[in-house]
Amino acid sequence: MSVRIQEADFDLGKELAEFHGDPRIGAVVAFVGLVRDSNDAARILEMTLEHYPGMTEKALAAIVSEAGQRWSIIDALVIHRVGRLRPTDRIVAVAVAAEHRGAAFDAGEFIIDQLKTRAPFWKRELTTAGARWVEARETDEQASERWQMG
Amino acid sequence: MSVRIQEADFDLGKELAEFHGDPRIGAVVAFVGLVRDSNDAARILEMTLEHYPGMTEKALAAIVSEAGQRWSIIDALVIHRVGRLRPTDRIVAVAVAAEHRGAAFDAGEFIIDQLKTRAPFWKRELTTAGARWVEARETDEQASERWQMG
Amino acid sequence: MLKILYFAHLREALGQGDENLPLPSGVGDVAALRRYLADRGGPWHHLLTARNLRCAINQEMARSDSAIADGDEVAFFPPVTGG
Amino acid sequence: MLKILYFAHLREALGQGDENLPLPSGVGDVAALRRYLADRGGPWHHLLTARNLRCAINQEMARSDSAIADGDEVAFFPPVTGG
Repeated sequence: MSVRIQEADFDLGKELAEFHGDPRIGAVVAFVGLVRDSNDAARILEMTLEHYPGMTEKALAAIVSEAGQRWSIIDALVIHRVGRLRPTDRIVAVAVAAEHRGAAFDAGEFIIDQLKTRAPFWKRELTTAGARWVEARETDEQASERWQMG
Repeated sequence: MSVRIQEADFDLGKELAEFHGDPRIGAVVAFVGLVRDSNDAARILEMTLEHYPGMTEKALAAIVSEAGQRWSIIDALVIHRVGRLRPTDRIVAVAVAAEHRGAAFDAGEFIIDQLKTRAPFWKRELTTAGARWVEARETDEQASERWQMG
Repeated sequence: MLKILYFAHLREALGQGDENLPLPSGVGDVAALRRYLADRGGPWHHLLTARNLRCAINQEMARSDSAIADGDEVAFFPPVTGG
Repeated sequence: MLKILYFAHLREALGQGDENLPLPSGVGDVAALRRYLADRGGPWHHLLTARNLRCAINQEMARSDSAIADGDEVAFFPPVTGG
């Protein structure tokens, strides 16, 4: 299990190589989040990601650990970038390795859903209409909460 | 949308670069299936994947097209290997790019679930107890059918 | 003429992966073709006894009562196990 | 001494990201600390008016009635928006 926060970009193929070679792994599910060029009808020029050093790592480790308790997974990886990003840049990667695909899909979606509501990151967008802090989405809150019923 | 059947291995990072640069994409979900070293209590030494050239490509294209009708996705990719594979080798990759992660997760899981029951591939395992054709799994049939209720 | 294809354990049991066969008289659907081939005896009996045998006509999944016409590509195979 | 941290629009509104503050007398929980800080006036009023303001104590999410003790690291921030 590994959690990283970094300014640098990452290469998903290389990151998944970390899982490679464990012959128990039958399924890997990876999610990559990228900067889109529009949000709520505004054109995005640039985005800045802020985080809470220390707490962010702890929150991510707690989410990954919770996923490991709920599903039979073999390994998991979370990488989240901070600093200045532009449209088409990668923001976050979540990857889960498991024996079977069902657990890998569920745990992967759980981790990114929880990350969106529990990990202290904040996005500030520079749009053609000026700069603004992104507001939390109701849909993210709902996506996170549905796991409480699982 | 692209569907490929090949003997050669693939590099997921490079394959996902196909999506890169489209600023509408906010989420990429990728699934990779790998050869495990055990199945039904037998130790797997090697596996051979057979397919039905022509029909397999058509079946995969139909599944991807169906996913595109059911969810708002921007691009999708399926790569399936054939021939001889060993434990830890990659068998299949499914990747979906979308504006939002919900559609990317759902469409990705739909494609691999449907592939498992509708795309003409057959696995022959060489185990320490001899060679055997893998039998279709009831759980795969169930995973595929649950999408009919979605 | 029909082109007939066999896959996986069926191909192994029959010792061949494909054949060309003039459309037999009286064979109008998948079920009739299966019976016709099984009547060859020996390993061909697999075509009737194999569990959950699937059939495709011109590379589309077919059923027992799907019609077969001259020029068709007909394939028999077990349930799929890829991915 | 408390270490207090502010993030995102709160940090910008207050013009500072962190401060060290001797534990004010009478401040025993998060709600009391918020009121104490807001009483500084001007931009500090954000601590009371900001919608859905969150608080963490020693890097764990806290509630209004969570106890604060000398030596704690207390952070105020808006709902998170990463990923």
